[in-house]
Amino acid sequence: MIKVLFFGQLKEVLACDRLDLEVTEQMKVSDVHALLLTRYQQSTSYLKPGRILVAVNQDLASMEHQISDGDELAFFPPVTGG
Amino acid sequence: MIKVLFFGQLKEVLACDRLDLEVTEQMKVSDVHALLLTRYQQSTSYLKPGRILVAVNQDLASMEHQISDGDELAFFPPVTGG
Amino acid sequence: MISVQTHDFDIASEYNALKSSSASDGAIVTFTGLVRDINQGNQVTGLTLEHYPGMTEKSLANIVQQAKLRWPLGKVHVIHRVGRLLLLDQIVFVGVTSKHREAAFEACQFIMDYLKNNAPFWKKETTLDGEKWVEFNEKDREAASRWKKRKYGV
Amino acid sequence: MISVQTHDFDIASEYNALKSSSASDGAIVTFTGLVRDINQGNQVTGLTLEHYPGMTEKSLANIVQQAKLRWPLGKVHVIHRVGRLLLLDQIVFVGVTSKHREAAFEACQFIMDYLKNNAPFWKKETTLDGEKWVEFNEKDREAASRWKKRKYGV
Repeated sequence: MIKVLFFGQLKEVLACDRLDLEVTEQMKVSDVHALLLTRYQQSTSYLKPGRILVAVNQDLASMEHQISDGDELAFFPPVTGG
Repeated sequence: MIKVLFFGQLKEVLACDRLDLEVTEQMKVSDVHALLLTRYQQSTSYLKPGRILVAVNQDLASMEHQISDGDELAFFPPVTGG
Repeated sequence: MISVQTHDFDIASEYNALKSSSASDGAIVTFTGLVRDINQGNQVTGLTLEHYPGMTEKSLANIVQQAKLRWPLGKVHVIHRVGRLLLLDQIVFVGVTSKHREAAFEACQFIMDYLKNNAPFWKKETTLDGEKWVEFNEKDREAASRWKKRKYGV
Repeated sequence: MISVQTHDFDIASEYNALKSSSASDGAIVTFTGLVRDINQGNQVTGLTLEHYPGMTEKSLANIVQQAKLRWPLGKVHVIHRVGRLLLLDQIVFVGVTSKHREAAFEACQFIMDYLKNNAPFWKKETTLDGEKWVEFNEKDREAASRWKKRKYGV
């Protein structure tokens, strides 16, 4: 089981701030991303790779990042603090 | 008549903060500088062109600057504020 | 010292805390960011700042660490507010001390540039036309990327 | 606002005066210089700052004017103390506001770099070996000269 968090506009658009997902062996961030595209078919434009960043266990990660059971993933738009 | 002011270490070395000098027509800053070298023979090392700056009427000026009656000249070491 | 907080901060207290560091630090540079009335062409009356608890603090600590490796710094304070803010409210404070002014200026600017690009905060502005998520500003990416080319001492 | 004064200044008051400018200025950068314990290898216990009344103020006004021509600035405050100062006393304050942080950072640093090179102040340090006039630092000339090459936006 992994935890998937959403922030910013993405959280609002998906109307979800947290999702628990079962993961299989050898899953990558891109596989989770593909699952999200299926689950949120109305919001795929907000899930385009150029429009989102992903963090694994609170560090920015690439789509190729290998995930493990218990990981905390987060998807969010480019940051706008400061 | 012109007013000549000294600041910083130069004022201390020359033991003078202000000097009034008669000026003739066509005098330049360099002529005043030459007068100072004659007057303060013991302190010429502190009057070397690379060691002093000069201001005419409170603006930095070159040795070639033409001076006029009533001008305020100032000689001082490179600045060290801030 | 890094803090992500909803409550306001007091510049005088922050400044005094920075100042009371070692007597070797002759330079203190501070940056404060306020809610502006116009942003990306919109008339702004306030904003709501969201963050990612845990990752935000980690990201800020990492940025400060990078700055400390790059410049000889004394103290570094970073405060970023989250939640609901109004026009002219203080959003962010970065204060840096160093022996020399150049290091303090550069490190303070570096921290702000990296914060803008990497720290997980999201702003939703309240404008006269309703609420609107702020878009990432490409200029901020450029501001951060130039630090890759520059070295201490310019 | 430019002030050459013997008395101390209060950062909170300065900051509040800068902050109360137009709501369009989202960035405030301040620099404060303090008397350091070690300078040019000497153990410093205090210093005496001399200036050239009239020319000093004129020079500072000119530097601020150059900064305002170069960057889009809101308020600019420069305070420089003269007279007798002790260890960790505040010497100089430069505060700048602007719409954007880059202009505020660059203008504040520019003002300090030009002040160090051009404003008629002279420091005499009190060290453990007696009094000693501070020598002009070549690094300050380099710091100022790089602004000739750079333009706003880097």
